[in-house]
Amino acid sequence: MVKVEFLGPIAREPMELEVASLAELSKVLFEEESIRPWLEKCAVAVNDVMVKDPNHPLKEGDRVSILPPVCGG
Amino acid sequence: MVKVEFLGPIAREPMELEVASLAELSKVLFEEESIRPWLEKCAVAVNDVMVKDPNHPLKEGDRVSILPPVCGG
Amino acid sequence: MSDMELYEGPLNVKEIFGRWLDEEAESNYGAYIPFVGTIRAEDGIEALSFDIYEPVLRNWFDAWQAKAAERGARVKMAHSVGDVPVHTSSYVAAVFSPRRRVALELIEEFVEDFKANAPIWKYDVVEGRRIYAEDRSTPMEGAGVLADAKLGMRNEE
Amino acid sequence: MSDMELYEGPLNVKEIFGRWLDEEAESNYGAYIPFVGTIRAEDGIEALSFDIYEPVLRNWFDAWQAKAAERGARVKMAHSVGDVPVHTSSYVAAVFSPRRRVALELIEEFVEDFKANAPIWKYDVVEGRRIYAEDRSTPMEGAGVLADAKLGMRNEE
Repeated sequence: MVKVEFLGPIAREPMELEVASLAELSKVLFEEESIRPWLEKCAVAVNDVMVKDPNHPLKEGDRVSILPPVCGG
Repeated sequence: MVKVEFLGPIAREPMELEVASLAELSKVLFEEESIRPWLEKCAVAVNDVMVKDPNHPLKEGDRVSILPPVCGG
Repeated sequence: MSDMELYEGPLNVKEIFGRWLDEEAESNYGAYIPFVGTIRAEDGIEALSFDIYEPVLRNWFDAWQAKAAERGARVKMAHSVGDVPVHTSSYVAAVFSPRRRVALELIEEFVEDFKANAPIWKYDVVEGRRIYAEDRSTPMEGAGVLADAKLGMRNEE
Repeated sequence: MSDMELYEGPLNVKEIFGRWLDEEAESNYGAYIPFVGTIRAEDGIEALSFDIYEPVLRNWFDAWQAKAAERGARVKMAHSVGDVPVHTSSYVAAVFSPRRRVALELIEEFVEDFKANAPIWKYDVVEGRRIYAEDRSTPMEGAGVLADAKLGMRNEE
């Protein structure tokens, strides 16, 4: 299982999914109406490390964080 | 009379001179051995306003300050 | 204490500034530049409010500390979590460096990269309600990777 | 008190930082960036020492205040006169601005122009003796005007 958390303003409970890649994950997420509008603007961390490669694999126990647009300071 | 002050590290007492221009002043100063080596690197203020025009006139009562290279901070 | 500090509510800016000064008093740095961010009264807000994802922020900060060390410098930062009323401060970032040039360059890079890539979400607080500051927020580096991943998959179908 | 302060000996950096923060607490500035300059231990010096020509410094500072005001910002500065021991501070410059970009740009311009054009002379203090820091000093804008004046006169002869 892969755990997916939605950070900041995305009002969505965490999900547990059987997915083996970001591609498979994105397929699931793009089907959720409440999440879809965020995805183009979101960055992704896997186990708290930012991931920029769309071919990044996912393995059992990975934690995926979905990070919407930021504004610190 | 024009009063001339030497600031910072230039070890020279103030002078009182009868000069009507920066050109006349510079002629006097370049003849002083202890001052000459400084002059190429010095800026000039007249009555505490920086002067960049070599044709600047001087009048009775003007105070001229000779400012060697700086390093604040 | 670590060089990255998070606090509930507004920062005690004087305490933070003075403590950081004391911490580096014997480090022989010639330049110390803090940046203090204070909540402006505008658009009728009472406060701003912040969410932070600390693990990614810590990784971001540690990478910056390593980058500063390569230039002989050191960075520190403090940020608020939760509500911060107008005219109080939510953010202090600082650079210590032997020389002024590096300090001036790093404080600008540090603050700008923080703004773009620190995992912090800002909300206006109006009549006690939190409203995501969407128009002032920017996608982080690497945003859109899920859309790219989906596209890649489609091409393979 | 004016926004330009001169002190005999080392600066009380915490007092200055905190007082400036308080002075602008209700001014609705979003960014406050102080630059703190501290004397480094190097080349066996005990202290640095400073001469200042205050009237020209005040004119330089007032011109900067007007320039900052055009961009909605405000500058402040404090500097030491006389001896400042190593690991104590001789200089604090600060910018207050509604927004971070202007503050980051101005603090750099302000500190660099100060270094180049503030009428301040620096001396190393070694074994109690003051030695002019000639190699670290730079001619001010307009330096050489007397040589040019002399040349002009010669051409007219």
